[in-house]
Amino acid sequence: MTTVAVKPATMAQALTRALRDAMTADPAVHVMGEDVGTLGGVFRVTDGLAAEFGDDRCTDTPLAEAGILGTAVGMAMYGLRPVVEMQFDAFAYPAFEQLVSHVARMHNRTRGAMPLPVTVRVPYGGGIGGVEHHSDSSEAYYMATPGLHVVTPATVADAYGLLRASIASDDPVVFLEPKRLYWSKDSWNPEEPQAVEPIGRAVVRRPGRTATLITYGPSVPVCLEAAEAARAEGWDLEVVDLRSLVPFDDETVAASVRRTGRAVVVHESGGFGGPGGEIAARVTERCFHHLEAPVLRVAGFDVPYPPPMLERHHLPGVDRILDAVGRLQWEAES
Amino acid sequence: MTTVAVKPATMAQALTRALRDAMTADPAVHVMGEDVGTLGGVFRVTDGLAAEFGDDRCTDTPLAEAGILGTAVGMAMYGLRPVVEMQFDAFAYPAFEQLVSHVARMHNRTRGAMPLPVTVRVPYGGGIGGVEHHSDSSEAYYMATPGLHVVTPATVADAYGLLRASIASDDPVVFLEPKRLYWSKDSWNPEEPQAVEPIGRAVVRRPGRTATLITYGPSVPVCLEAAEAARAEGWDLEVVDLRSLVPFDDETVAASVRRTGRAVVVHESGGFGGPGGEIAARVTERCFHHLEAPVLRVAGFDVPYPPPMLERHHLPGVDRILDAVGRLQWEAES
Amino acid sequence: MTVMEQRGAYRPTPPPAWQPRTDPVPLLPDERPYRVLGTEAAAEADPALLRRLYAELVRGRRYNVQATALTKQGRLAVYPSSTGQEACEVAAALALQERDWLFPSYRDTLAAVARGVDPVQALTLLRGDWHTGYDPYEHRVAPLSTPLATQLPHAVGLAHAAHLKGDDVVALALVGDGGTSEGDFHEALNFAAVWQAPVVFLVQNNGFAISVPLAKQTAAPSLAHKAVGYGMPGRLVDGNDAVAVHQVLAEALAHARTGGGPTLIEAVTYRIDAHTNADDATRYRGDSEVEAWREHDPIALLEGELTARGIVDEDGIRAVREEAEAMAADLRERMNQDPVLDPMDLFAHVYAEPTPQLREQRDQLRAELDAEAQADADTGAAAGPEGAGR
Amino acid sequence: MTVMEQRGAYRPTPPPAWQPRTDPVPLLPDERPYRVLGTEAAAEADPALLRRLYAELVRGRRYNVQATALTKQGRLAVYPSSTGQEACEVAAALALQERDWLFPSYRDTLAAVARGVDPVQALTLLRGDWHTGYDPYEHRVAPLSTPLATQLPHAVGLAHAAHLKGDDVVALALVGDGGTSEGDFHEALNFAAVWQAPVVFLVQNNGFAISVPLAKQTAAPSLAHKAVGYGMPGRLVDGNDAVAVHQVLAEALAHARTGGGPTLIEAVTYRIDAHTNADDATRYRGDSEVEAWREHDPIALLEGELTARGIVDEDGIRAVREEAEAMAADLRERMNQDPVLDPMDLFAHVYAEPTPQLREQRDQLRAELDAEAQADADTGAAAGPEGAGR
Ligand SMILES: Cc1ncc(C[n+]2csc(CCOP(=O)(O)OP(=O)(O)O)c2C)c(N)n1
Ligand SMILES: Cc1ncc(C[n+]2csc(CCOP(=O)(O)OP(=O)(O)O)c2C)c(N)n1
Ligand SMILES: [Mg+2]
Ligand SMILES: [Mg+2]
Repeated sequence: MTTVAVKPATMAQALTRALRDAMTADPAVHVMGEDVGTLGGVFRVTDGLAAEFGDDRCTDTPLAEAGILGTAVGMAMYGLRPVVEMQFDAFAYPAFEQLVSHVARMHNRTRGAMPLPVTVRVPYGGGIGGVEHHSDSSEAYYMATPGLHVVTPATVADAYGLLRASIASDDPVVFLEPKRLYWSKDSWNPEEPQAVEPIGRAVVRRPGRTATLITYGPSVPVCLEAAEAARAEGWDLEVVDLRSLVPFDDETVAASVRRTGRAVVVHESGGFGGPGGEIAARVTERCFHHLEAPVLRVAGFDVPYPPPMLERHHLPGVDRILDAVGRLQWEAES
Repeated sequence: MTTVAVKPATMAQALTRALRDAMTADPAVHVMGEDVGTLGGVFRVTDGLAAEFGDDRCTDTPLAEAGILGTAVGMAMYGLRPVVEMQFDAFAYPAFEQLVSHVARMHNRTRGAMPLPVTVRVPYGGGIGGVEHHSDSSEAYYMATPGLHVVTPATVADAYGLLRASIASDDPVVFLEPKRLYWSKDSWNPEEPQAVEPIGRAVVRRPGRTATLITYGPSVPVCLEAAEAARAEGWDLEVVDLRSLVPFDDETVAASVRRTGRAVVVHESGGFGGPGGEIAARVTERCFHHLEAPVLRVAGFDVPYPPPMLERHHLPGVDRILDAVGRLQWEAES
Repeated sequence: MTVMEQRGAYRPTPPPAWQPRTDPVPLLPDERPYRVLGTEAAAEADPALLRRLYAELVRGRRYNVQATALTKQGRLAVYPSSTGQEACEVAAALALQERDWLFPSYRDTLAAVARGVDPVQALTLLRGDWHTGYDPYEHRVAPLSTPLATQLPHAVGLAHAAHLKGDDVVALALVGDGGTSEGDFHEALNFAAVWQAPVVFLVQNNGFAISVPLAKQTAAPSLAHKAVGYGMPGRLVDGNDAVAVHQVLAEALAHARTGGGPTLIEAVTYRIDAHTNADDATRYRGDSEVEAWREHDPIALLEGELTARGIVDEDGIRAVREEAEAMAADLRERMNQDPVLDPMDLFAHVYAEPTPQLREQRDQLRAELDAEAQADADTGAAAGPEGAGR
Repeated sequence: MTVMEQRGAYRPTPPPAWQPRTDPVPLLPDERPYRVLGTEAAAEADPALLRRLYAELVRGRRYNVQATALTKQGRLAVYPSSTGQEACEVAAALALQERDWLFPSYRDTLAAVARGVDPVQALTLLRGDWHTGYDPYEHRVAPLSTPLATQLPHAVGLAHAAHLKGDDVVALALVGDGGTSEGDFHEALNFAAVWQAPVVFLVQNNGFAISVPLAKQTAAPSLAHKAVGYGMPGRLVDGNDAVAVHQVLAEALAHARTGGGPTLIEAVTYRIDAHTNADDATRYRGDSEVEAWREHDPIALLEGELTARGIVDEDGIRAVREEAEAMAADLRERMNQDPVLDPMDLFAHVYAEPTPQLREQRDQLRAELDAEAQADADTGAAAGPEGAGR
């Protein structure tokens, strides 16, 4: 057995690699979207694919998101596995009807006769100084749509593994890519990608005893940082990375909260009507008698995503997380 | 003073009356949508308006929802107050980008210089035997979109009052009309419409002591029925009708739950990622030490809306609500 | 050479050297709808085809009448009749090869049935026991599409996929005049033209979108004139002339099959019945207009030609009608049976595998139903078959 | 008579009596882009107009260069330059009356500035201190629209509203070649034609949508050919010929103003710079193409005419350039000042009145900032001005 060097790679590189490996493994996999071909996508995630697999496997489409997703539906009906890129979060909205009324329902509507293995890649979230409409966190919309899987990686290895799993899934997957983690680096062996659990398994990123931070995507590194900082305050925080919002891993999350007795849900998406409400509610349903305090939420404010110069006030940061942890009624402890 | 007979009217009639009165009171109010003119809308809510106010005030548009809402935005920019009808819940999805990216944001984007007083009427929910795409409960999407008000009446009087308030609001309002209550009747004096609280106030529809049912729109009558049935089991249930999902009336809801110590959120929309998660989470945040049991949720299943012959299994009914009430850990009482 | 390369790389040229990329003239439709019946061209039509079209038209009309009757008997939730439009429905189905695909709109039950879908399965959506009642792959008929125009990009994508795979498959997509106003119509036609996908779009311009007449829908000279804006040919045809529709469709399908790319066809027809059984058409149109169109009935038009040319006699006509009656009787009988429903199906097909959450919900519903059954048994009430209580 | 009634009630007619509803021929564009400069028609152009156009073109180019430079200095988050397209930007602004409205796309900062918007306020979006930096009502310029083509229905609605009110107001909407593929383009044009709204659509076909060339965007003979499908006239114009663009726009605006309804104009131009400063255009196009277009530069074209006709001399040119330099210097200086930001603005404008929830969140942020400031004071750190830390 040869030893392969484990080299640092960015999340964007891991995603490119996942697409390339999926296209190599299965000729049915087609990549399509705006600027995905010659340019390699505005985030360069599809870089090199058109050169390697040809324009018909990695296609620059006309500029029309409903058309992109709608034609992908037809291609999937014919047995292909389209991987659609939406250029930015907010530019997936024109495709909303196709997503909700067709992509999410075709399997159910036809009693499984017509599955739609479509992967919709959506770069999401803020923190990169994008002007309006370039930094939305739209996961609440997708979570509320039965028939979709909603997946989001937080690490380089997961980016690869979860994207491969999404493309391989016979169900449609909305694959949310945290924009500001595209250039995050990690040691990762591209020659022997770590096996990744099937879609739907959360993971404990950092074990801890006194409270659980439940989070996903771009907020995972922030929560890990907060957990480090919390040690100074005497808190030993566990960090759970959900990885998949649908299906939701109740088991892992509830087990953690039962152990720690306290929880804060952290995400960048707006709080009201956002994912945190669902998560807090289901944790409370399952762990009520283990809870020392209500499950709290640290989220983006309930405002349209702010302009670049104000986004730092909006994004959940370490201090805001620690403040919430501090409000978990520690006095009840003694 | 002449006494006016308080006559029974349907919710649809009250809505028509609200539109008519608003159009009479303010020439800036324009009604537009598919079939709203000559036909009076598929639910006849705009019946007679084109005849009375002319085609230019009540306009049959081309069949294109993004176009309808997009042109309404432009009309509002010029000082009109468009009231847009989306023919059915699912047919509002093509207008999603206009709603999220423009309607919800224009006021904020322009620091208030350009308010958009647009009312988007959406008949929603099931229970009328509609085929697919005709029975969606889409409120979760709108709740998760800052910049929109989300309002939904459950009574004939509220239908009138809340629609008038919505049209009068300088903010955009998604006005959700529970389809299956269109023909519900109530004694209501159309000559002297009852003053309705401003948007954002919940109301206790039925006072009770032992648990609170938190609900809105089409589920309000179901909850009232459940509350009646619950008396036989010895439960005295309070029923709170939210009326407005955004803004949310934390005060009324939390006061009720603090009184009763137990709560169930009831809605027809799917449970996962639906409004109930938000509501349960915020009630828990505010009333944790008053709660004898976790806030439970009774909702539609997490499936695409079922075909007519199966919808009765999907819709939250009296039994399912009472089951949930029964799981509120009454043994802890003694 | 990839499909993309075939199209050549466009290089923008400064206006002094600018060239139009396609000659627009051949893309423009005829000035008037193309007709065969009642013209000299009718004599050349193949008698066998005429007979087949006729039998299907009569059958189709009978199906529309029967389905509408079933709504009155509470056996169908709703039925959008295509009475008056049968020539389009039937010609669409007959012009296709078996390996081709049909993408119907919500009104096109008849086209699906004419293509081979079981007449009862085609009504599942409208009876309400499930959504799509047939396996789309069996006859290559996509699910009847309720959200208007959304099926058009699907047809383009499927045709493109088949083209990429080198399969000889063409997709035919149906849409109404109202549906042409939707953004999805535009995006689908544009993708089709850019990809030169083997797809044909048939607009049934029946004059109305529910109550809204064409003048409030478009200001175009004709809907077929939209084609040139995508760089594809537009054709205008008399939608009540089954032979003309069949011919124009056959030409467009052959054009697509041989690499010629997409075509937009506007068939000028009329919706004789109300929008659906639930609609009241008297609110927005007068009888005289309907009468004018009854004079131009697709069945009568074809029957005139058939009898004039002696292709069928009275016996032949009677045989066709009897066959249609038999179909209607069978439909009636089968629709009078209550469908057997399993509420657990709610959870079975949302995903390839139910999520843990759906399994919990399925168990909850099963427990509720068991408890109900137990209660019924205890009180001696007979548990009626599912759905009978509607 | 209402606007609707003016259009008359369409009654569908059986094909034997069918009539096209508009004559399509006058709606079709010329075969080649209309040009004035370099043709005999140039001699008839008003010298005062030429001078004004020239001054604005030079100013516009300078603005583009300055704004691009500001991105390098970290003073702008991003800038989509319209270098090469100034003739369209400037002519659009100048062809409008003061009471008219302009609906720019995200690339059209220049058109907004040429219409009177403060050069710094026009860059607010791209600097990142707020979204729309100007009051749209001040110069009747709608917010720069980032989601492509979504501004087009707004323009139609505003024009329709003005028309209904009897106001003499026309709306001009700008969109790119890529934007024409969006469903909103289609829906907007259709509504405009059906309503006969006083609106003009100007497509700046600059050959690319980021990296995607026109051939992958459309197969149409020209984008102007789309007009006939809506029943409005289509015009094709040399987008680098400021005089031609101005003239075609002025005609279309006058047509709209006098009840003639909408027009679609395609201006053939070229994006000389990359998509934005963040883009690398060498990945998708070669230098020779760019060079060919540099030879057809809008400023050089007009300057040639001006000097040939002796309308400006060297002094005049120098004066124009100096004025442009002064504008650039002022822009640079003002952009080098840090904008003053109030984080509480996050909550102030979401609704006319903040909801109780937003008030809570505002209080939370204020408390956080106070605590931060206190901590900074305690540690003796100087609290820098907001935004400086970017
Ligand atoms: C996206 C969408 N919007 C609205 C509707 C509601 N609706 C159903 S049929 C119809 C009219 C359709 O008219 P047309 O396209 O001409 O088809 P026809 O009914 O005449 O066959 C409308 C508005 C819908 N089904 N889908
Ligand atoms: C709805 C939407 N989809 C995608 C984008 C991302 N995007 C920004 S500019 C652009 C290309 C626009 O091309 P074109 O319309 O030709 O305008 P140009 O950039 O050439 O001025 C794209 C795809 C967007 N802004 N909006
Ligand atoms: Mg129609
Ligand atoms: Mg362009």
